[in-house]
Amino acid sequence: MAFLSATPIDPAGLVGRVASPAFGGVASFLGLVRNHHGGRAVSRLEYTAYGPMAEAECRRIVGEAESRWQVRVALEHRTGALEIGDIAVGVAAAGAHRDEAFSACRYVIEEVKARVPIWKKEFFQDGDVAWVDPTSASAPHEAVRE
Amino acid sequence: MAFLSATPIDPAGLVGRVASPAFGGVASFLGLVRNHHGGRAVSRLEYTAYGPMAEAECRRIVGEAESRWQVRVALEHRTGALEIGDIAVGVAAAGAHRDEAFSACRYVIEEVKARVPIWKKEFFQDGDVAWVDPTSASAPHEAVRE
Amino acid sequence: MPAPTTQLVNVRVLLFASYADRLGLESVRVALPVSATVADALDHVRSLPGGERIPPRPLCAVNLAHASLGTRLTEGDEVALLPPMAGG
Amino acid sequence: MPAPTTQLVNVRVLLFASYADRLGLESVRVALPVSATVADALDHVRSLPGGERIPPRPLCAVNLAHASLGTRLTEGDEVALLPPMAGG
Repeated sequence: MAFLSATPIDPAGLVGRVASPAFGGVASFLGLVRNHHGGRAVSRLEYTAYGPMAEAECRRIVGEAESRWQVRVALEHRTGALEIGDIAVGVAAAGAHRDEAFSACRYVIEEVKARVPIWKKEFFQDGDVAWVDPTSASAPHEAVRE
Repeated sequence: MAFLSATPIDPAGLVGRVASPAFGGVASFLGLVRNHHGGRAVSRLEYTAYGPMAEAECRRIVGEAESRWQVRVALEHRTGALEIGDIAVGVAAAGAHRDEAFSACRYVIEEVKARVPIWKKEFFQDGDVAWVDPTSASAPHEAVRE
Repeated sequence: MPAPTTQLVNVRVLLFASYADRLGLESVRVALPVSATVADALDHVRSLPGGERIPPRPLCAVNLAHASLGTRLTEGDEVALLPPMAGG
Repeated sequence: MPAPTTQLVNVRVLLFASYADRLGLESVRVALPVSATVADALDHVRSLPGGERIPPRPLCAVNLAHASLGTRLTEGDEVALLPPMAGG
């Protein structure tokens, strides 16, 4: 199962992959492309990944969640060009109890953001293009053309 | 908008009701009918509600979440007869940040369980029928026919 | 027509799920003295046949909102006795 | 055929996103002394034109897993210099 997807993410498909008659709760998270960032209007964006490592890291993260909690996890992250409102990432975690489902879902999205080598180039409505740097509070973007 | 539904809950519909270009994250929770409870096999169940109060209480809970966090919340709870795997309750919370989305989603499902007057009658595979009493740890069910 | 002057408040008490099963009742009309509380309505229900099977301190609601046993009742109130909830 | 005896380890260093833009490079082959570490591969990249614009302690990976600057490199390793991640 690939974790990176060049085609739209189907939330119902994610839930369907983890739901089972033994599990009572499914917690999920969808990250959507926002129309603004740092107070500026965003028109679209592009995700680029270090593909083989991103796949490996996603697999490790899902494995960690599934061994730490009694859950089944599905994870998908988009690559390529996305429009406002598109789903950039989807996580679904099914568990016998909602506490486990929520904990696992949250764990996976946090680890994805921290560990999976994916980068985001934002195209602003004013014409600027910039790589997003979540670690830089003062200057959230680095202009692509400097 | 009614919070109680006698017809199947559509998770994509819940997400669609809260998603917006201003919100980057949607956390959601689906409660599914499990095939077991207290170690016994469940074949189906029925939800009954104090309808007008359940609607009012759901509205209050959603309002609380939407004033406590910068989120938009959708909530739906099934009534009537459900089969194993059916969605009993669905919550979706969209927020500018995932922390708020997760917090609001979790708040709503916890408050629904604690405050909304809905009761569940479980039909076991062995023929027993019982009202679920989540407050009774030792005897999780009260037999309907005593 | 002006509201009748009365020393009683008339309320309706609703029962649900296991409580309704225990009493074989879903709704009871009760006339209580003025300044009566939810606890008084509960006492009445618990005095009915099977009523001892309602716990002494159930969850209660008045007019579609959770209420304590000490809540004062007024004419026309809808009181509800709520078994442990099991939604979600 | 036995592996050739050599005093060098040959590794490939990958650059991504803003780092690739800064150097105008996505991949560099580097021959390093035996017992070289990720830090040595990084030093080489930072000595290239534009390389001073790679921070002194970037996130690094070796063979598709996160690695520290002190990780020892062996023949054929794939090293990656990773800008701050922005998935999700």
